[in-house]
Amino acid sequence: MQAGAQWVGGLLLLVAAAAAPFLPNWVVSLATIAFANALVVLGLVVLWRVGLVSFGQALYYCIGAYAVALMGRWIGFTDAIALVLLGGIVAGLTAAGIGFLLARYREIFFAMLSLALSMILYGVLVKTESLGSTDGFSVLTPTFFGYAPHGAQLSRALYWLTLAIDAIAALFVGLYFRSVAGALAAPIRDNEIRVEFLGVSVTSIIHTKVVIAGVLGGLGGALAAMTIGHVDPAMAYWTTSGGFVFVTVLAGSGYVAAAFIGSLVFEVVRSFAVDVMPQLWQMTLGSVLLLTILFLPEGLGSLVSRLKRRVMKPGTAP
Amino acid sequence: MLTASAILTDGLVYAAYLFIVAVGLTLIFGVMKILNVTHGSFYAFGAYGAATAVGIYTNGDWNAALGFVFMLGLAMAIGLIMGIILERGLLRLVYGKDEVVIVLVTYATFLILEDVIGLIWGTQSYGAYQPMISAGNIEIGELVLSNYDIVLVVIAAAVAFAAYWSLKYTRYGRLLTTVIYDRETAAAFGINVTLVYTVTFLIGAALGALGGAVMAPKISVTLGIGVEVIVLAFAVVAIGGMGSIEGALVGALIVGICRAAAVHLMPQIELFVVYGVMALVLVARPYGLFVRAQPRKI
Amino acid sequence: MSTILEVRDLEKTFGQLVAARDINVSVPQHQTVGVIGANGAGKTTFINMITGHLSPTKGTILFEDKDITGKPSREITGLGISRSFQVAQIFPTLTVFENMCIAAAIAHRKPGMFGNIMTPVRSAETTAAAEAAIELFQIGRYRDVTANALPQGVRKLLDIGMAVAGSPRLLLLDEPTSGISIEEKFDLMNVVMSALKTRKITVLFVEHDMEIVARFADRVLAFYDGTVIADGTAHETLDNPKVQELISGVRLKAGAHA
Amino acid sequence: MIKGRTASCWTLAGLAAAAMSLPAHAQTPAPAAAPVKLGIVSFLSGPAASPFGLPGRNGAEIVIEALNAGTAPAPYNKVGFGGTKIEAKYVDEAGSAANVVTDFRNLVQRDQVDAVVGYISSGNCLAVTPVAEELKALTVFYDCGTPRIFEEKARAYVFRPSPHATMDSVGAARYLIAKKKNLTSFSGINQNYAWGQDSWRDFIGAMKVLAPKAEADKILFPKLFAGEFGAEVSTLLTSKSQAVHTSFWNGDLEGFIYQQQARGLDKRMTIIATTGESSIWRLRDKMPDGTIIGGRGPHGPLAPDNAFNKWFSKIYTDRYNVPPTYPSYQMAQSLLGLKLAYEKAATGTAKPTTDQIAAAFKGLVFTGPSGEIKMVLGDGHQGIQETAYGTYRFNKAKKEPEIIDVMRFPAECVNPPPGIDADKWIEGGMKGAKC
Repeated sequence: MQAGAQWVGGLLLLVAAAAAPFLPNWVVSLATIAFANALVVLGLVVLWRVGLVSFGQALYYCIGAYAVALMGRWIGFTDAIALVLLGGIVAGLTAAGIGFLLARYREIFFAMLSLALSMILYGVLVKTESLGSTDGFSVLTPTFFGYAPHGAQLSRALYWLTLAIDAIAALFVGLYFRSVAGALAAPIRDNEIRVEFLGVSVTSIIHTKVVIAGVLGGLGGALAAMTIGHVDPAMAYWTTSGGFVFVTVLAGSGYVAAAFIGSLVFEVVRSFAVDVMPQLWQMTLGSVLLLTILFLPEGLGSLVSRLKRRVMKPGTAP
Repeated sequence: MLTASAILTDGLVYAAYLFIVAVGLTLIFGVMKILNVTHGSFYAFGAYGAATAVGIYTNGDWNAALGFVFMLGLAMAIGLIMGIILERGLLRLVYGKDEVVIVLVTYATFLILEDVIGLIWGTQSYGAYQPMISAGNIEIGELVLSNYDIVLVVIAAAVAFAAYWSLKYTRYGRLLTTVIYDRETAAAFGINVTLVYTVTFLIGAALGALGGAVMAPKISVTLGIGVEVIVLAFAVVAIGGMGSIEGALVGALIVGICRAAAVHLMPQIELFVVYGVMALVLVARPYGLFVRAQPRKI
Repeated sequence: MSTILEVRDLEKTFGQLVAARDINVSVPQHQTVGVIGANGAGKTTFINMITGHLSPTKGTILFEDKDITGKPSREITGLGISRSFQVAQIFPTLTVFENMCIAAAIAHRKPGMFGNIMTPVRSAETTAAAEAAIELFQIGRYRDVTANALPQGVRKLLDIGMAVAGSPRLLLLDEPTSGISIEEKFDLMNVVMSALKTRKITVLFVEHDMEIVARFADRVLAFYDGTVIADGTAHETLDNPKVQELISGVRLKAGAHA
Repeated sequence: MIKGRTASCWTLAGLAAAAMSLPAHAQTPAPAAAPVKLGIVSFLSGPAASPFGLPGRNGAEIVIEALNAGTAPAPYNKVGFGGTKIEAKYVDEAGSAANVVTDFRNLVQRDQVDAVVGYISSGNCLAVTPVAEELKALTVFYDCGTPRIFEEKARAYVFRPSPHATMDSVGAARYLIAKKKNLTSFSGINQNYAWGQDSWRDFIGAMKVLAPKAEADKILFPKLFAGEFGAEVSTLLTSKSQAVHTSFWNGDLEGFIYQQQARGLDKRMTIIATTGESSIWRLRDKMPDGTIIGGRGPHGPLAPDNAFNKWFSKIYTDRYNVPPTYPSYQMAQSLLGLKLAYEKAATGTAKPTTDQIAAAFKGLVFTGPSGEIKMVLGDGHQGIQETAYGTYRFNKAKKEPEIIDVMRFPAECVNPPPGIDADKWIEGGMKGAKC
């Protein structure tokens, strides 16, 4: 069953990848940003399963993005794959460091402290006039092992790179969810004491989750930076984090794939809301979020479970 | 010496502003365990309502004091109406869900209300400066203080005192304290928790609107003023301890004085003061200054 | 019979309050020890110190001749001491089987820093262990019921079953029959004790019901005011006049059910 | 928990299919008489909407309407662009850089606009520029101020007729020194973000060159949208400065003006508000008399008395009941410049290509409601124009704001010459300035 799901997921990924040359450029870019952001959302899903919500996930997103941009600015390094990995590593190391602090916090306090940390980074970047303060600065055009595509080719190359990173991330997170550490998410949320008395350090499990989410955030930020071609401190602002949490709720924590679908849906909805109702797009997004919470409390992913239940028990109302 | 007294007065004025903005937030959190992002909307609606009220009374050539009271009254009435619609119409549906999910419900509501402001008042900004300008100023040595700022401090003190007194000496206040302390027990003792929730949310909403109203004369009432206030109020409440009224007061004083000191002595760090203080306090005391960690029972 | 647990001069104070003092106990392997005493007599404090939930103010605890005083609970669990709880500590949103799987998977973790990540939660090994535990504690008919919907007795069994999943050599049961109706108490204890016998686990259990203590304990420790006032076979302790005066209250013919 | 991923994957498949079917209509070739499509981007929500975004949008609306009706004064009297009517699409600039770039791509690739005119935030301009170049999409920035856009790299498809922000600070310094000959000390209060930091850097740099003896006393950088400036006003009250420079805008500017007025700061020192012009119609008698007012160029009351200004100011005031402020003027001159370039590039009735329009725009010299604009910087992509500063006075008889003592500074006096970065020009003593 699970192996089957992986096969289908892989196949689908190939379809999405193969479709790129036939999609118009703006769809490719939109999907690339959505799928890059989805990595951050996937990290939030990892945390959410244990009952933690970070209102400061933009911290890692911004670190990943700035790592990429600064490598270009300081030493002119542009290899996309190395840069993405670098973004993930730098963000992961940051998460490993502040994880010692964060892993002790729960509930709203976890959210607040992570928010404060990301806002401090925002403040530092705003203060750094040599990096353009709030204006930010541009990211050098990425290359792929010396191959330097332009225009539509570049968009497609970044799209494929994002899909590849997504696939690897989804695979690893899937494996992680099936490991003891991953499966302990609900138990820790339910009853930390029991987990401790079963012989597991809750703090270190949460620390690991913070690091995983941090790495994913950094990867997402690095890919987004290359896709957008520009970085600025607003990437660390709390509203950016709020947007990621928004997509996490939209997606739900039940399925790995939901993070990617949720992110794509969000990007499409936002883009059309801005297009159709330029003065009411916040209201549109707010309503979507509200309706999701009220009628799809488990997120888009739960549509699948409902569907499955219906398929398995034909004739019974859900 | 001049600087020291300036820091103190500026800090006090800023703290008054922060306290009025944060007290409603912390009250709602204390009783209902809801981190209410919509608080920013209450603030904004209060400010817009106040601006409308100021427009009415300046056109009608009212007495300034009467006009000021009318301004506060109208803003708080708006807060109450919004509060009852939200609590009865929406929050009721999500009680019992995860704390964080409720935060997101209020976040979604906040997004919607941002555009509602545009629909009601348009996108232009409003000035409501008359109460502040007509209040005049006094000179103390070299410092010039606005009388309106003094009024602001008095209002903050009055709110603090009223909160303290009513929690301690009124029947409803003691009910609230019981609910804050232990919700299940309170319900078991026959306290109507549902009613307590509604009343609390209304008071919180009115206080949020009051914050917007008293600030309206000092600022330009324009789109997006709510966003700034939310995070600031969160920081104050997190420092003092979520749900603690005295915590909000102390948190506001700490942030107010620190910020004023930064502006006078080291303007380059002003940007970090609030979040820096917040992070430091949270590191030392994860639950804020006035809330103790509850030991886990087995 | 070698000694599995050795407690010397154990003391715990909370500020002015003395919760436990001068506790000296030595438990040989495969013994079943009952612990009695009124509320606040120090029984749970005693268990909490052995399992690392509380750190003693004074004294030493040796487990299999190793000093475990003040170690965190998860380390002590790793060394071979498990416990159950007065209020069953289970994962309410998971099914009985999933609860058991978690416990079994933790027990079967691969060694090393990344053991938690490198071990899958469902492997042939862990599911087999979980199924075996479910069978051992006779809760098979609740296998797929979500834990928060379980009857009280099954919760207790699940709680103890999870504690046993880690193959401990010493198990501490904190009031295993609290909250259970009188009719069910003996059935529950029968299941638990026979399971523990099968696994050859040394047991220390806190109990208020003297009939249960008399029926299942090889040896009984009586706690009063933070310390052990009587220690001996069930007969000896329960017949001790001090114990009868201070703890059991009503005179009870020891061994009535033996 | 991982169960059921299969089905969720199908949803993804459905979405991908939907995405593929979307662009079908966008790719159909445009009919011959298709209108000229313009994307107009400015803030329609958030704090920048009221002072900049909406005046800019309104300016675009009224100018496009007049152009389509062919009622603008010559040489702008051809209908639309070269006889083809204009169809405008308005987009909100709010959101992250990622959002702004996505929306830009959507305009260019999905909606197939012929040109994009817009952007207020310098950060957004910087983010959009490389994308515009990559997509070869003609883009005209109308308000954003950072000089970096054309200094970092030569651009092919990006234009900005309105001068960059250096002019505002240099003009402010020149006016201040002309009016206060024995200035010994000045202070500054600017928002702590790129615009505020850049404005202050240029201003203090220009002051060092023009009045080396004057000292900068208090240098304040409150948080953007802080709203409460009590401590800042106190700090300034304790200073002996004769003037305070601010690049605050809208909410912060108005809040600062109210709060300082309640404590009489303007009685002690002159306020120089470089964007003050955009707020005078709301502040009215609350803007202190004697405040030095700038409007990011000769716009609004500072605009020259030419036929274009009379026309523009009239149609705008008639429609919106308030006079246009500088963002409206900037939008108007951006659109008029684009129109001239388009018509210059057009041969016959066929639509000119983007490259042809860009070639025609390069180095263009034209006159709009705010006077003459010369596209001479950034290899002909960045305009310069004269600027003006004046002193505010509320005319109590007419109940109207007035700007008196207006001084005009020629374009070459307040803008760097071609080929040198604005920063370096100021640091190097503003050599080559022709005043």
